[in-house]
Amino acid sequence: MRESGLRMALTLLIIGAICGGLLSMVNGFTAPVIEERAMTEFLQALEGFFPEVEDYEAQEIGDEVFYYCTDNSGNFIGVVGQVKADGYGGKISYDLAVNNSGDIIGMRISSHGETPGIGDVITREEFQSRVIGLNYADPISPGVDVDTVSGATISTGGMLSSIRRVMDIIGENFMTN
Amino acid sequence: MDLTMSIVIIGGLGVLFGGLLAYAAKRFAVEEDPRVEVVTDLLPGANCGACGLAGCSSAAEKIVAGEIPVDSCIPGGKKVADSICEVLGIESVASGGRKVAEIHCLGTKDVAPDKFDYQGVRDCKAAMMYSGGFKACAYGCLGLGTCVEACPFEALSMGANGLPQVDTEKCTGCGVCAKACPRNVIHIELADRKAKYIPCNSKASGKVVRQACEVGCIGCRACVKACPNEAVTVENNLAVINREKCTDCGKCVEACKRGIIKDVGTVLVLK
Amino acid sequence: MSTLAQEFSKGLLKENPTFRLLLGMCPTLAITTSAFFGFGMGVSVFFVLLCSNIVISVIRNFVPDKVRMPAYILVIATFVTITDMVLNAFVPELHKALGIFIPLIVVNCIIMGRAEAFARKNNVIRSILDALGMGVGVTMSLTLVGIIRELFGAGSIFGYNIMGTAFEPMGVLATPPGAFITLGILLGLFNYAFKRLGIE
Amino acid sequence: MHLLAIIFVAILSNNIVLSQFLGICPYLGVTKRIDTSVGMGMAVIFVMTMAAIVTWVLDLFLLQPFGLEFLRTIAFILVIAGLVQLVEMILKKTNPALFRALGIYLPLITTNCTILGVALLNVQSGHNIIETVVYSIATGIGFTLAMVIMAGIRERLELVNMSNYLKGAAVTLVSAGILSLAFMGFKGMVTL
Repeated sequence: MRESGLRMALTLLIIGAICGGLLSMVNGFTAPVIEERAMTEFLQALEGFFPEVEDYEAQEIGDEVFYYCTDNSGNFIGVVGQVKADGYGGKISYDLAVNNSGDIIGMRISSHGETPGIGDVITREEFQSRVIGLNYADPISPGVDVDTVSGATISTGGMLSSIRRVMDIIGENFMTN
Repeated sequence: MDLTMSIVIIGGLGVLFGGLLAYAAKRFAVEEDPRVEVVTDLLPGANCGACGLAGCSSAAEKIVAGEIPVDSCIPGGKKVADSICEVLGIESVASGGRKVAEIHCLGTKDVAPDKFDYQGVRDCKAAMMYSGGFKACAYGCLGLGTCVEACPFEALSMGANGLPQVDTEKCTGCGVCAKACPRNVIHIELADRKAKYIPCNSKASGKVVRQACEVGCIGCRACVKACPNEAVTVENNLAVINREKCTDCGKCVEACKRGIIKDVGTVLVLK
Repeated sequence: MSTLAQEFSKGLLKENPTFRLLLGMCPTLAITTSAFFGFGMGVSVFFVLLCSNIVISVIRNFVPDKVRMPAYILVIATFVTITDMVLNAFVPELHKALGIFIPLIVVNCIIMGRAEAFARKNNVIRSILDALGMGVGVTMSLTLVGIIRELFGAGSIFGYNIMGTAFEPMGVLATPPGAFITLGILLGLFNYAFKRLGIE
Repeated sequence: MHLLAIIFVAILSNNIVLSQFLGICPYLGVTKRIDTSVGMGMAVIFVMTMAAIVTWVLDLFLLQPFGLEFLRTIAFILVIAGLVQLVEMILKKTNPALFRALGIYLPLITTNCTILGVALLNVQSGHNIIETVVYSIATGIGFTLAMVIMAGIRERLELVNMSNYLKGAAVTLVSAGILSLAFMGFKGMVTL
């Protein structure tokens, strides 16, 4: 087993190539499955907000994606934004649904790092009900118009300021009529 | 497309690092004597420092370079010294025989009372900070087990009487306990030798010892007179037996008024 | 050379990677917030350990010593990425919970430890047995910690509510300090148990 | 301002050892003494930053253009292992004194979760090059801070008379838990 440099480089090349090839093959099988599952998951969420949604068109604003939803007769029924907020335990990513007249009709937290038992109140009705029904024109400043949940001020405050930001975006881009 | 690209990238990275490592192996090759690694494996690896070096690997380097004697690894003893000689191809030197730790104190709680009740950290060095230790005798063993903690070979254990006991099988004579003991009660002596020794460490005058301890040497010189081959001398109120001259005749044991002279190697299980 | 049976059984108790060799502490602390996650992580580590032990013991004579580390890491990383992809495709809920700790199985001390300490020196059969023993040992330990943290942290095991509604769950167990303290006490108990069972 | 927030979060509120659970194996092993912890900490900061930069560049120019995100783990760990071994060889030859102080930790660092963890976190949270460097250095400092504090605690623990079932890793983990509780106090102060 000569320890020559060539042999060392060659060994790593062979092992590297085999590993690389194997991985991309496996990825070939799994990637479509992952893609397709993520899509169905999002579609279900979309139908949760707008049962009669037929088609949607994705639009990227900043680093967030907004889905412009239309029903089977093609008229605009609402917008769903995949957006992020700053929480106590880091980024919270969630979907916010606004109907065509600009009222919030629902939201779904997709991932968060809030402290279990305290910060995760944002996933429950108790917090979300405070925001449902608000129009994009209404002011939402934490603690003034919509009070934060005591004990989880950072999480809920973060969510409220992010919702305010998202509502402004939706207001400008989609509420043109 | 994915397949070829991933093979190229990972394979490429592999060959890049393979080449770099090969080049580095040549360019930055440090001439290291392969025997050093072999000798390091032979050494016990307790990094006890008995050979006076930081650890076994540096000791191995010095042994292979010949800067320190082959048998300088005391815990290793003859067995390790011989195997190193085989590796280095030099004839095995007669090493001085096995050395073992010896506790030079018999002062248990009932025979050597305390000056005050010490409630501090259970560590001899810490106890020494409180006016030199809670024991009436200023030289005796405090029995808080610093040596037991320090021993890398777990050869020391705390006896029921509050004094440490040496397991002569496990003890390799590395001397870590002797260094750890703030009162130098532990001495590293040759183990298998027929002789007597005086298990006391007190340099105080006879009058002081009488108050401090019932089994302390008061320097009365009875043993010095009794010994037929002048093996016993008294240095600052403490009788010491010279092991070369001592013929293990036992005359001093009878002469000693306090009966504290013991055989070398006896594990002192006291009353 | 210990017998084949010993090769397997040592991984379960005598040399249990988590409680005796103190390997793989990072995932043990991080994802055992529930028994299912603990079990899922245990099985993934088990799968990667088994495959990498086999491959490493097969190629151990061809790999020059200087590049031993990168070569083994390549093999382990391949199996980890495969596990990552398979979990992402078929068990998404587990994949989301384990998150960054799946890629970190590559540097998990158990696998690298077993590869270096064992697979490099023994033939394939012994390596397989060692991987089986260690793998089962890890899965048991992770599931055990998961059960304890879920039982007291959320009053349920594998999601089934055990402690009834009156039980006020100790939320702290789901947080990082809870993980450290639970594992610390468990280690103490295991040391005590091993001492009593006389397993040195 | 954003960089300051990254530094604060990386060192205190989201400390890589105490709240992300990365690098626990060396954490239990090396924190027996303060000087070994500092030595390890310095080595980790150096390797972590170097690895983060190289992996970030690799990801930008090699993986992202071809959409091979799934190769991230394998490519990163290969680069890290190769780099660490290279650094070890170069250090051993050019600066033996530094090698004796830091070198012994290098093989330990290859299998250290923090290095790969930070490399992946940098890329996953879409940091640009400056943020990557700042985040890596800050995380390294956070790691060293946690280790030195723990080493200080453990050196005092040696003198405490406790049952020897708890000695060693068990008591370290429990005190790390309390330390992590303290660090949780910083959590809400600054958000990224």
